[in-house]
Amino acid sequence: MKYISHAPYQIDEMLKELEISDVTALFSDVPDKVKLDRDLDLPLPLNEIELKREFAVLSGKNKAADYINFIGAGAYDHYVPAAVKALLSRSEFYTAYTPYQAERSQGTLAAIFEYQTMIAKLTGMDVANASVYDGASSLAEAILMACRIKKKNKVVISQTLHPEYIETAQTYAFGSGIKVVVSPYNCLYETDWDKLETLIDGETAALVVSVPNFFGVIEDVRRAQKITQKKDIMLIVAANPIALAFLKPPSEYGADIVVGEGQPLGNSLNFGGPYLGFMSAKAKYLRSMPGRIVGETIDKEGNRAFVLTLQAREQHIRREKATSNICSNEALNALAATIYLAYLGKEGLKSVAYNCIANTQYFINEAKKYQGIRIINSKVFNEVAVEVDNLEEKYQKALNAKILPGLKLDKFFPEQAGKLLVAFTEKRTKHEIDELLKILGVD
Amino acid sequence: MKYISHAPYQIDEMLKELEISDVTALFSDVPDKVKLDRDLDLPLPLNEIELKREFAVLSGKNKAADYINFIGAGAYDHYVPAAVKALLSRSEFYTAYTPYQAERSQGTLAAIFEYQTMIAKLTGMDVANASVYDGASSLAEAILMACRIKKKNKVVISQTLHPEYIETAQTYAFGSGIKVVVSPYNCLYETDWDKLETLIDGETAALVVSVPNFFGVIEDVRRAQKITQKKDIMLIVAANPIALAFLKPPSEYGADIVVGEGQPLGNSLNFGGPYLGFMSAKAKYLRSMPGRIVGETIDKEGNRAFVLTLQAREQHIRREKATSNICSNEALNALAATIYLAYLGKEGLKSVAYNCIANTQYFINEAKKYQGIRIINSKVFNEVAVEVDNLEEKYQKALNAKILPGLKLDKFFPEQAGKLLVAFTEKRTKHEIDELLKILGVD
Amino acid sequence: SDVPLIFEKSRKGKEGFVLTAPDVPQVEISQVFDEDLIRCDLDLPEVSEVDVIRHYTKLSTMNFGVDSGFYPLGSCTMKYNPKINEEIALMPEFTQLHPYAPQELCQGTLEVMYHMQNFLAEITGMDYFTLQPAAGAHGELTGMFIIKKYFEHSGQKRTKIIVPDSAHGTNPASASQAGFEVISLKSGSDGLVDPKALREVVDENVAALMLTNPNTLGLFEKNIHEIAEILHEKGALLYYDGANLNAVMGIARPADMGFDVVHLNLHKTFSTPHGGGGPGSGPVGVKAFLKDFLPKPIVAKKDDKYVLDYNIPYSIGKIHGFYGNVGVVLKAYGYIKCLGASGLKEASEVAVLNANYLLKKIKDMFIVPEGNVCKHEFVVSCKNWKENFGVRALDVAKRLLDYGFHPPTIYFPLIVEEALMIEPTETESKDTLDAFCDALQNIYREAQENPDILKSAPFSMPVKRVDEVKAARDVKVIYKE
Amino acid sequence: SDVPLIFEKSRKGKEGFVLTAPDVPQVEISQVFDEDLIRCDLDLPEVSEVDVIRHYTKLSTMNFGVDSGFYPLGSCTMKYNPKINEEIALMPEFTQLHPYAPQELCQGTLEVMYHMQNFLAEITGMDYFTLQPAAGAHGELTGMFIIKKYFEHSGQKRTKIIVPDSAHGTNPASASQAGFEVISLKSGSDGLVDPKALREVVDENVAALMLTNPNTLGLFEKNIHEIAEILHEKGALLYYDGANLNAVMGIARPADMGFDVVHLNLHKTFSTPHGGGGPGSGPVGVKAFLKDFLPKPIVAKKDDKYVLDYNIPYSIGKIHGFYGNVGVVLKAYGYIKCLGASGLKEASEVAVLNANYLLKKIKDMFIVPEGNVCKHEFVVSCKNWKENFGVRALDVAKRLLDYGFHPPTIYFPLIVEEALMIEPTETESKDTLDAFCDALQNIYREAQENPDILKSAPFSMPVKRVDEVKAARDVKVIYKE
Repeated sequence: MKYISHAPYQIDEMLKELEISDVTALFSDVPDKVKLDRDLDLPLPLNEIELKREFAVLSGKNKAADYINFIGAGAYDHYVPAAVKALLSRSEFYTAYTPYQAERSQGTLAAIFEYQTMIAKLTGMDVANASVYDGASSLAEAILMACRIKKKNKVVISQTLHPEYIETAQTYAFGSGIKVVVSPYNCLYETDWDKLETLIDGETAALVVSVPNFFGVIEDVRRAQKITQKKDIMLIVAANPIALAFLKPPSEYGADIVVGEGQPLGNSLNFGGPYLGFMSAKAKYLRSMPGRIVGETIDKEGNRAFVLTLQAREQHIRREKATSNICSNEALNALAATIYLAYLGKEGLKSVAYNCIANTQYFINEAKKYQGIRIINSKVFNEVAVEVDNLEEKYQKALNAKILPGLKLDKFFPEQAGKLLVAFTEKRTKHEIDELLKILGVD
Repeated sequence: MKYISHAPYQIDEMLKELEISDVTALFSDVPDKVKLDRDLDLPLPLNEIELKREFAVLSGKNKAADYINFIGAGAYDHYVPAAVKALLSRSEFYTAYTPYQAERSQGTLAAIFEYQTMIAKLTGMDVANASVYDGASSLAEAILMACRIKKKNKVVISQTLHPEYIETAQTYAFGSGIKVVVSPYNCLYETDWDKLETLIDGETAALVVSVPNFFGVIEDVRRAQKITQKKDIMLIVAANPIALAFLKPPSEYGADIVVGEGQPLGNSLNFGGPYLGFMSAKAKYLRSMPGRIVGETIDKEGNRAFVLTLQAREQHIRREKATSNICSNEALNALAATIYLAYLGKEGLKSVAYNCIANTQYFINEAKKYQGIRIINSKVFNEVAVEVDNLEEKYQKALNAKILPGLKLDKFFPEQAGKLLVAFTEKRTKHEIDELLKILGVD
Repeated sequence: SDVPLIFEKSRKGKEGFVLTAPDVPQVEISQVFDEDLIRCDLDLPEVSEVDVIRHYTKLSTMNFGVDSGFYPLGSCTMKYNPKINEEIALMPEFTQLHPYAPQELCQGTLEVMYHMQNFLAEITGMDYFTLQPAAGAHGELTGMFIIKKYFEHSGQKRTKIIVPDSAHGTNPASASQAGFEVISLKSGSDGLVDPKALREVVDENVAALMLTNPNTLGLFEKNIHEIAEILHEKGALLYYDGANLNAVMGIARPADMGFDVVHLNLHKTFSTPHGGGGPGSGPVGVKAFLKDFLPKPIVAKKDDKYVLDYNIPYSIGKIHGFYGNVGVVLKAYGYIKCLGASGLKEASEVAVLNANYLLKKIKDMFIVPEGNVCKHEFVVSCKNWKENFGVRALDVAKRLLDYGFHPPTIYFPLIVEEALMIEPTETESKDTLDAFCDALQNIYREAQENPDILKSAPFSMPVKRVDEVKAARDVKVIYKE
Repeated sequence: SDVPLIFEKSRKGKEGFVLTAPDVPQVEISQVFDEDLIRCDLDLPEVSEVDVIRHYTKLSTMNFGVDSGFYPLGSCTMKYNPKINEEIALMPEFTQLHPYAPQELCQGTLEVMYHMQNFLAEITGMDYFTLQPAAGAHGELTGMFIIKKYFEHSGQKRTKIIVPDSAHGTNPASASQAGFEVISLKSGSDGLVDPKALREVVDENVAALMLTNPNTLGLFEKNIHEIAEILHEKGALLYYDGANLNAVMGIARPADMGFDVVHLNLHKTFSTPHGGGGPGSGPVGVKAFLKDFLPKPIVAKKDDKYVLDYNIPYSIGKIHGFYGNVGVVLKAYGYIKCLGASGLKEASEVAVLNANYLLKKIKDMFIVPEGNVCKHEFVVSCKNWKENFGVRALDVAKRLLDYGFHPPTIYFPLIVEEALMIEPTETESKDTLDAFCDALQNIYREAQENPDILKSAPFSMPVKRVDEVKAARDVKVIYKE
């Protein structure tokens, strides 16, 4: 296939107009020294049928996609409603660029304005941006933001955050010369608040916690509020948006910036991306936020319209003095989240969260009946760490039964060998959970 | 799920407006005698997730969908390009009704006008309608049409037509009191023209032949032309639209009406439907055609626009005197065919037809190398009848290898036991054909 | 400006989807086909993929579907089409299934078909169903064939079908296409079938009465039991046109009303999208005594397997290749499974509530021929608009387009002058109904103050009002350069 | 009228997608969470499915994508996105794959990622690639981190990044975000980097020069070899901003030009749709000596299996959770597989042909700052329009909307006053280019005859010209009743 839209005779006409006989004449300014003197070494071109055939083979190799999935750990197998997918396929949305020309982009702009509103409402914050790359990078950006605001160079982060968020934050911090101090978790997979408090000093801009944390646990975030108030530092909270259906919005325990992974909201697993990072904050920090922001305004006739605003923060205006270098964000994923939140609404989101909770609690309660598995902390939302006797063997047994039983915690925490992090979305059934219990629980 | 769009309080408001307390009051005119005094006995309602789960199970039971498919026999496994599917998913097209309000339906109307034009060009005829239900019913309607035009009550149809087309024609003919005389095929799967000629009498309105015929054979349709001219009867041709990329349009051998199954043009197999029947004819027969017809006109400002026209033929105007009772046709399938023909265009359609021919001829030529299979007539387009030793056993062997080796001809012709009708689309590869040959050819 | 056509974008030599040569040896076409049978020229558009995408995307924006807005096209039941049903019907395991694949390898689709036959039987009270008819009118024709064959088989020569004058045009056309003589029955002054008038025309030559209930005026034929008796007494049958089933699901069943044959419109009552004119699906149900006349095959269950049963002794034969519009059946199956008994009943109840609410809110502007209650749809007459302001139902319809609504059905049923036939369906919100009322009120005001606005409407559409007369006079049905 | 918002359609108690209770036992939320942590109220819209579908369908019609028409947004490479790539990326076997599933059960996606790393390496001439960055700017940042880490590792303290004044704003912003000091380099009078001026600023404190080639004026930096030498002599590196790779695929490779680090934009050069602002994908390639600094993991092949390789000794760490925007990578993979070497080269050739043709046809209307040849895009100045007719580039852009085109990029690069930056891409037809010329000519005439038309434009859009100043002054970024 090629996607050239000229008839051959039209190419001739164009060459004639340019008074050249061959398109290579247009590359005369490329020095011979750097010209490639061979063809690129790539596979021969395929037509659509051949490409589909190749993907039929490739798709067959992604066997995990068909397995019953109990892995979470930052990416959740929630149900994506058909209506969300149908609307995302509208080409006016997905084939557009960033809405630079407001008059021709009201669709994207209005949807992002709705997105900002819903994220603000869900997190309880005053303002939100138009999304950043993903949960990990949204946390990293929030840390840079806090350090900008506080004009300080250090943050303290609980080790109960997603390890890849911490790693990403460290990379970003390395660039900006910020110190990221990680405060260890305790045997209940909770933040050791007393220890953490000792790590905060005069250079510290912010404390970072997450709800629920990486181990699924709902920590006592009021402790975080107390510490940040006492130390006059900012509180950054990374939250699971589905959990917020039942959990207090972070605003109510003093969060200054709330970030998180928006994938659970209507976005497929996609082997880790594209996802979207959400970010909301107190109103006073609006101008310090990274990323696009859509604002309401009026058109010439006084009607409500939307436009990219506060661009004076951004790289194309402020260049090296911008709040961030971010340009493309994850607009289509944010649109999916917007449609998802609108479609589910108040009751729908609660019903999804409730199903997750009920499935998780069922697992926890049933687990007690089995000798081979032990739950460490059951104050969780949709994910729980479980100690499994003979884990390796049972893990393989689960795979043989086409079940992905969870994430082995030693992937990130060598000291947690033998433990499994198991997630339960609304898609899981009692029958599936029973199967899992049987495999994990019985030696 | 339910798809009611009121808030409960709004239903109360509406009841209040109607001065009733309950919606059952609106059914007081339904006599108790006919009122259902129990709930319908249907399965409990599912939500989307449950429905998807059910369909995951059901889809797993359609094992044949994953097999390599050599069955044709009127429904062909051609490739449906992604662009066709993407455009069909535009809800403005698929959630619309028949374009009664022309000003709000120019999309459907213009596309159908294009469809009519392409079908007319492909078949060489002057005019075409907006589609009928499928190939079988288009043939039946063409027979009624010919009898209307000729004011006669009999048609002669070659037995080389698709048996289900003949059956459908017979059902329609039964309704209209028309005699459908079937003229037998010969040992080469061709029409016995001499025999056929003897069946035509003064009551005969038309002769029906097909290109290629049910056995895949390209018959010498010039014989049909000679006979119909001699006997002054109409010629109805059922054609495979992909084959017409290389075959003379039926207009060139005297066809009065051309019909056929449009499924090969961008429509999926769908276990037999929805498909579309196409129908084109000489200009003089336009007003005798069944089905919708879109015509070009102008709007108030003189600009080109399209509208349903010649409605005086139709049932909603002429009621019992209409040319047909047809109302809904297969507009979306016709749209798929339109987009398919536009996208492939002249060279693309030829390339698809060429690939079919080359694959078929490869099979025919290679088949000679095997003792266990014999080709009876190789003057075919994309489908060929083959005699297979120990067919039952090999058929099962093919299924075991996830190959659908073709249609066993005894499904329709008990005298053809042991023969297989094998089809080759552009989707089949040399490797797949080799596999088939090995299974069928080697005892 | 002119509505665009793909032909005008064609440029000689441009290519869209063109396959490369296959991996088997090349062949010469002239060695496969007789020279005399080979085509010289193929005149199709030559455009690129982006041309195709933009052209048809553009055309789509010149169209209007249920997803675009309110579509109260009377008798068409343009309810919202849930997206999940589109998704399941497009699963490749269903779309890629060949109709002649071995049945044991098609059990998923056959299972759906089997259950659908039973679901529809339960919903209508009928005993057996065929899913083969591809549309409502096709179902009617099938029903007529069945009735014809039944009487032929039982040695009775019945040549007439009675059709009320309020019926859809397809009814008489179907009867006629099946070779029957059509007797038109005048409606009573209450818009209903008058049992007395009916009794006068029913004799031993009558094969059946075709009826929709509620009828096309949106009124329930409350004498339906008597009507059935009149026919059955004379050995005639009662045929149910299912166009209006959306009013009575779970409330009253055609079989219990005395109907012997019914057709349903899956693309109306069961929410499958209509595709701009099809595909539809028009299953036909019969009472047990007609089972042996159904088209073949139907789906049966044998030893836990679903099979295509061709063993129907007096079958009318086939009325469609293969098994009908199976893809449409899948969507309707999803719909019924999601709603269940309670959901279907609620759908009918709310459909009737919406219609009555709308009728109440707008009736003062119109002449309401048949009282103030209705089932799922109603008919008002613009006769007063014509007389008072010189505007017709057509003008009201065209002006509604400017207000963002699809107009109701106009000029049907034929027995109501300047008819607007309005069917809101249960999936419309009170807000939408209220907005529609407001629009009609505005238009009513415009009709009084400046009727030319209506007569010149629409103004905001991709084209201005089209000249239908010219289309029929200067017939041009294919594009010529 | 006001652009609609979903919040205004909310009605208390309405339901869209609400799940029933699960099949496991019920739980009390208050027994799972601390009372103090439980939320009181959740303020989200309450709408039905049909409300949602209609609202966002309506919003979509207020948008414009490549499928809607010509989108010559300079520097954004808005080429047509083939539908087949959307189809493959949406196959459930890819969308349903969890990133932490055992790697041996994810071999399909890993294989695609592995090949993509190699394809991109071949296309750019670089040795190793990471697919982790989620966008172009993210790639820049990653590149800057790699450069920083490299120098840190080798014990060099280099604090400066040189960025030409014609560069994208992301370049200085990325450098700055990585902790570098940004040195702006003035372009020469020919619009190119002046080697002499460069030589003057390059010293042992310079870590790298960021450059796009062809540059943002659409000009090929013909002294690129000398530029590379200047940097490398001083131990500094050369960074390639891949925004403009669409001009030179198969013709000249960044590695061969002397670049050490590159980022690409899959959503530009490799035809993945941009989604109205993302997702993008910004893979980064490096020469071999930088391999050990790449973010982790990359995909490697071991014993015929594809594996995630976390063993990168001096890795900068992670810059994204998981592995980046894999769904976007799938689409770009499909694109490269369908075009192959010949197709990619032809794409670049035709992109350059189209730009030159368009430049030739319209240049007489504008001031053309940098001569009459270009690569895949070019910049013209409306300074003469401003001086002669009092209309600005912004007005030209807004008026183009009325002609059915998306406007070019305006006011960039900053070094050209009243800039229009036009990039037609190779997927546009001569007919489209000619129509765009005609529109510009009409607008030029309008500017002469009635400049107010331009200043008041657009007229035919869903909204009239929006007040950007008010948006920034009366800041309102979330909806309040």
